[in-house]
Amino acid sequence: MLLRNAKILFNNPVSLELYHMALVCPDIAATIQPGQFLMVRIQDRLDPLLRRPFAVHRLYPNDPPGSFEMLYKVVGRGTQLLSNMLAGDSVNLLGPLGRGFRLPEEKGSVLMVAGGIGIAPLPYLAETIAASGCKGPSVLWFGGKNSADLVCVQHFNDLGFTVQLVTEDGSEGRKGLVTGHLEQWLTQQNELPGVIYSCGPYPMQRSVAEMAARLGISSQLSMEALMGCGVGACLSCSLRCRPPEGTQEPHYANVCQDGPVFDGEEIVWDESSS
Amino acid sequence: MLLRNAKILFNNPVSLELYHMALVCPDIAATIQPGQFLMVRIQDRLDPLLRRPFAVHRLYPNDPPGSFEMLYKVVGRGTQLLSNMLAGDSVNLLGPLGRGFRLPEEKGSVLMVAGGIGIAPLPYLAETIAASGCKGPSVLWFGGKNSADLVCVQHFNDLGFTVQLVTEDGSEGRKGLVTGHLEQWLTQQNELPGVIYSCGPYPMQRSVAEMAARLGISSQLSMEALMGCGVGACLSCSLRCRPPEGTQEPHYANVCQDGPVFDGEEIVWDESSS
Amino acid sequence: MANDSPISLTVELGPLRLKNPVMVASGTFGYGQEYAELVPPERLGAMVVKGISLEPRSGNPPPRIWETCGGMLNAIGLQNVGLRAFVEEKLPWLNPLPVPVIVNLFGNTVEEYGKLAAALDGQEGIAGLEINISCPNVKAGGMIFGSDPKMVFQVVSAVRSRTNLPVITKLTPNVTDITVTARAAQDAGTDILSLINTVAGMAVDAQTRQPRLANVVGGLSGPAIKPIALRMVWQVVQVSTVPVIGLGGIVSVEDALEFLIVGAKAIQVGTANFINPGVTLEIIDGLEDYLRQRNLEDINEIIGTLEVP
Amino acid sequence: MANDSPISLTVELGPLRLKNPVMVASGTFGYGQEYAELVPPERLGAMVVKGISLEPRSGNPPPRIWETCGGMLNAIGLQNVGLRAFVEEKLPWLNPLPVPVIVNLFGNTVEEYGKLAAALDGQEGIAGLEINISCPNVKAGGMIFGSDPKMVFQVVSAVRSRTNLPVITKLTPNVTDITVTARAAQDAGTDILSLINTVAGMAVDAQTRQPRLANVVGGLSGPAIKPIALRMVWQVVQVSTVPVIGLGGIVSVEDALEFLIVGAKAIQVGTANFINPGVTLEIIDGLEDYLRQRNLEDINEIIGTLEVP
Ligand SMILES: Cc1cc2nc3c(=O)[nH]c(=O)nc-3n(C[C@H](O)[C@H](O)[C@H](O)COP(=O)(O)OP(=O)(O)OC[C@H]3O[C@@H](n4cnc5c(N)ncnc54)[C@H](O)[C@@H]3O)c2cc1C
Ligand SMILES: Cc1cc2nc3c(=O)[nH]c(=O)nc-3n(C[C@H](O)[C@H](O)[C@H](O)COP(=O)(O)OP(=O)(O)OC[C@H]3O[C@@H](n4cnc5c(N)ncnc54)[C@H](O)[C@@H]3O)c2cc1C
Ligand SMILES: Cc1cc2nc3c(=O)[nH]c(=O)nc-3n(C[C@H](O)[C@H](O)[C@H](O)COP(=O)(O)O)c2cc1C
Ligand SMILES: Cc1cc2nc3c(=O)[nH]c(=O)nc-3n(C[C@H](O)[C@H](O)[C@H](O)COP(=O)(O)O)c2cc1C
Ligand code: FES
Ligand code: FES
Repeated sequence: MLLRNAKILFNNPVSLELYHMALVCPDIAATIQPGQFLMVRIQDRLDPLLRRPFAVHRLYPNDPPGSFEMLYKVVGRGTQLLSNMLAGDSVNLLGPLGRGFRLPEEKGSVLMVAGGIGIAPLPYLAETIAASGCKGPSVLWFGGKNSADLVCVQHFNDLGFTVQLVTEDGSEGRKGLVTGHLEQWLTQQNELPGVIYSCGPYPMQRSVAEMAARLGISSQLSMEALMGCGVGACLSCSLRCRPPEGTQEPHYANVCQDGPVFDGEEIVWDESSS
Repeated sequence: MLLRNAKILFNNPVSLELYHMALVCPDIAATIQPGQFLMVRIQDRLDPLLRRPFAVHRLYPNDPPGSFEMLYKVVGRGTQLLSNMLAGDSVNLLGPLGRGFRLPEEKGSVLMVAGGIGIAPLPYLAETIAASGCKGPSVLWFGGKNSADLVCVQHFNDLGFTVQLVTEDGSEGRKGLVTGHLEQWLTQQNELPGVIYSCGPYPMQRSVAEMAARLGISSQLSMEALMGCGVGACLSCSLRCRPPEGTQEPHYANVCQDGPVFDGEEIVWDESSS
Repeated sequence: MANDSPISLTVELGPLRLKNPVMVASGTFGYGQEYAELVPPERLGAMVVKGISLEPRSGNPPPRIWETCGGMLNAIGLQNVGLRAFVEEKLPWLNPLPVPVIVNLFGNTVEEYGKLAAALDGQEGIAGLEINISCPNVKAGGMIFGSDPKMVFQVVSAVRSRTNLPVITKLTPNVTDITVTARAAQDAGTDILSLINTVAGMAVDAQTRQPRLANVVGGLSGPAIKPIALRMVWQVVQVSTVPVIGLGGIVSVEDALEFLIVGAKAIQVGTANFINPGVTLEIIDGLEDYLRQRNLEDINEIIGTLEVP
Repeated sequence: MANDSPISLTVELGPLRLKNPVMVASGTFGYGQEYAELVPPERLGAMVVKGISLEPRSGNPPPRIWETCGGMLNAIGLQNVGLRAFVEEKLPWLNPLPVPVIVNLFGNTVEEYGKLAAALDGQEGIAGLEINISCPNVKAGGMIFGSDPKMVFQVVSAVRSRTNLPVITKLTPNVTDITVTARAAQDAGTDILSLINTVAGMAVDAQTRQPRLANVVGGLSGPAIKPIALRMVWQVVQVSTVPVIGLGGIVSVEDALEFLIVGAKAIQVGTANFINPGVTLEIIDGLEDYLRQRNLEDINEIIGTLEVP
């Protein structure tokens, strides 16, 4: 775990609410794994007070050395401030944090599912899997509210992924929710994927996990929670998980330390969609 | 009293700690008088919470129309943030506020005394007096810690002022405190000035007021106080003043409303140098 | 800005009917004149003026305020012109305004509170009295009236028995259990409760090792205290039989809505007036927009609708 | 960084001697392991670990935190591994560290506090106990122990009689007069007082009309509460005969100095660890610099030197 100031190389809007921010920080870039995250201090100020968690979107080991990119969505005060920052400014990073995705064990096929900004950690995962020599067919199911959400699709194409797009308003790809179309599609496949990697809103994650369980596929879900520290010290980022054998009490895992990536079967899903 | 967003034309360092910031705000520029001030909201944020008071340093009715300049010193969080702002950014202004300087009644001679950043409101006053047709000899006594404090002297020269410089470290002009040299000088003059205008730290203001009283000259002092509202609503900017006839209780004036310019004789000076 | 929609922001607080729930808090808006060029008083739900006492008070020596993270400390020391000057010099300006004017009052003794109430009862142009009980009781060695339920009861009773005007009791947050003082005020006949006053606080200059306030201790206000205020309003709303006015740290329409949602019938804006003098107008407009976006027509459909899991 | 100057930051808090006055606050530094890569525990004056109870506790459902202006609300619900797992799994790592480890503890009943103290008394690697009395007393219907001086006395007595370790009592700010609970703890034999714990607060999502915390009410910490904390420390220092540890909102060396100047013998840093994990090291270095700039050699020359006009 490192604490570093990192210079911003660029901070460009991709769509109305989405930004690419590239940062240089060689020693974090050298160690961070797909699915791990960083706690970003937006500026040297006390309002907003807390750091914000972000995944690494893509890693550029050589361009310049030790640089990487985040993809973020402007949703509130912190990300608003982030979007105002300029090339040459610095942000303060704490990381790498958490447990990332485990790479597929066999060289089977890989399915990724993304909902909206849930796409953020997947390109780095996809590249890492590709670099590990995985040759199986890879598919990305990517859902958004509308076409503006569906960014960096070309990149997945380049990595040999078949990309299936879904939008709630039908402005691009199939119309509806990604999980509905995905389930239909899965039941039509001769061969099921070896693993599902998924990142997106809670209800989507829940559907994916339940679908995976029904079909007997293992799922790895990158989960979100409100975070105080990001390192396991404050116990604020709880996610209800299956209790250890023999205990009855609800069991809460720390998303920041035990996750953010969880096996679908570990999670006890909540009725609310928080 | 107006509430306006004003665009920054430039925000340039003059010395290590001093900045010139030019703003465009025609309707404030049209009404503000020398010695009046503005409450500036540094940015659209809650930390720092309160507005900061600043004087108008110079007015440029035509360049571009409705623009003016502030001179400010970086002393804390608010002014630090101000110094980071760029041309094209906006600040929010509340003003014009308070009672400014009264112009000299007869066309006699004028003495101005400035200590450090106390120079800020005086160029606008000097220009206004010059424009009003005052022909008497004008003198500025200007003291600072060192030569870096002694800014915009040329401008006073151009307006026909005799400028006397004093620095605590002797790096420019006479060495010592401005009030010491000023008193010596005053006692050597054949004709005393009709009025003393003064702005600077509390102990300097006190010396000036007492000197003026001893010599029978009227003094107008621009005073500082911590301010909550700037408009007379919160009663935080108190300055102890002579109580109305017949009352015994301490009497506090509001610097923001009854001042910031006070007659030297009104003020009840405090032992502390706050 | 308000357009000709059928939206109603009218709220009823017992005997007090306001055209909208947005008031300005005592001590932060002077006597209304100071901000009148920017905030037409008639736009406000009500205006609470600076606290007055029987005799004029000169207040504390400066420095009287200090900025803190998200807040400010003040120790004005209750400086005010006194009852007579208020009635002779301020009231004539306030009287004709088409806005309910609430007079905030305080005394050094229970008797003083009663006398003030009696003196103001007859005056025209006053819509109600707000009792500031966050003041030292000189007879009880400077202990704060508002922290002792027995004293709260006495003060409120003294005011209640001397006026027919609506009586608001303004509670201090510097207590273990604010529902206890709320009940005491209620038992003594207050028509309305308002909360919170400032939270006692302090700051020091580490360079000079002197307190930032000449009075050493002052009252903390502003967004820093909002979570404390909201919690207390929610606590009081649950036990109170009289309407509650919520305040403390409100700077935006979202803040105002939080207080209304937990059950405040109206809100007051204090420190935020200094930062953004237009804030009350923005809140009033923002409440209308909030209702319109939800196809609601009446602010009362929002009040007290907190969904506790 | 510290150079080989003769400057001493050593402070003595009754039976507890610390090489510097900078501690980390319970619940904000885990068990020290979490930050060990960034903050070598041996640099700290002392480390207070997450509060433990007799039995493990799973804590509150999420959401458990919410950010506010200058602060954060938390309602972790005292989640902890319980006494046995603490002793078996955490203490072996903590024991060899060259830093005093203070165990923060809490119970549902007075008896539980006593049992915990007794169980920890024999353990190696514990430099002291900090009693968290900001917990609901299940026998008294969930009322907070720390707000009733009688209960404070009972809890502290129970702990005091079962341990020879230095006992710190951590006071809650949610009281009318903190000097009363401070005195109760002192009368019951606490060696040291620490204050403040979090201030009860609340936040609401105006869009969903739901509380931001599943538990509705939580504890406010961070710079927003610093003025409140400093005022309370100053009040307690004036009446207390035992040393006081100050905390609440400290994020910088200036903040730490304010607490020391009003008379705290040591300070704790809580929420600031989340924002800037290096903050404790910066404060330690900053205290040395402050002394050096003033040609002072001993931090005790600063403690309690507030100049009240
Ligand atoms: C492990 C992890 C990785 C993430 N990676 C990315 C990413 O790569 N790109 C991206 O755009 N977003 C990502 N998020 C979500 C991102 O952290 C939030 O969108 C961001 O914190 C919002 O901050 P704000 O100040 O703009 O919003 P506000 O709503 O103003 O924030 C208020 C508080 O809520 C928290 N918060 C709000 N939304 C979320 C959320 N969805 N998850 C966690 N905390 C939240 C904030 O951190 C803050 O404490 C990630 C979240 C987690 C937990
Ligand atoms: C009527 C008036 C006119 C002024 N005009 C100018 C000017 O033209 N140029 C200029 O450089 N300065 C001027 N000042 C002083 C200026 O307001 C302060 O330097 C500024 O507020 C400091 O803010 P800060 O956040 O940088 O300092 P901090 O010390 O961080 O501020 C903390 C608090 O103290 C207040 N404060 C600190 N110093 C002063 C001060 N000297 N006077 C009043 N409040 C203070 C701040 O407003 C803030 O509330 C004027 C002050 C007054 C009262
Ligand atoms: C400068 C100042 C003066 C105040 N004067 C009074 C007063 O005279 N009477 C009173 O009841 N409250 C007074 N208050 C308290 C406010 O009315 C309000 O209760 C408090 O500031 C919390 O609200 P806020 O956070 O919106 O400011 C004063 C507050 C400030 C900041
Ligand atoms: C997430 C979190 C968990 C906490 N857990 C405990 C605890 O277990 N025991 C305790 O006595 N105090 C606990 N506290 C209170 C802190 O120790 C401290 O008293 C408080 O946060 C004020 O200090 P700060 O403003 O520096 O954070 C906790 C605070 C936070 C923010
Ligand atoms: S964010 Fe602190 S434990 Fe996870
Ligand atoms: S600053 Fe508020 S009255 Fe002067």
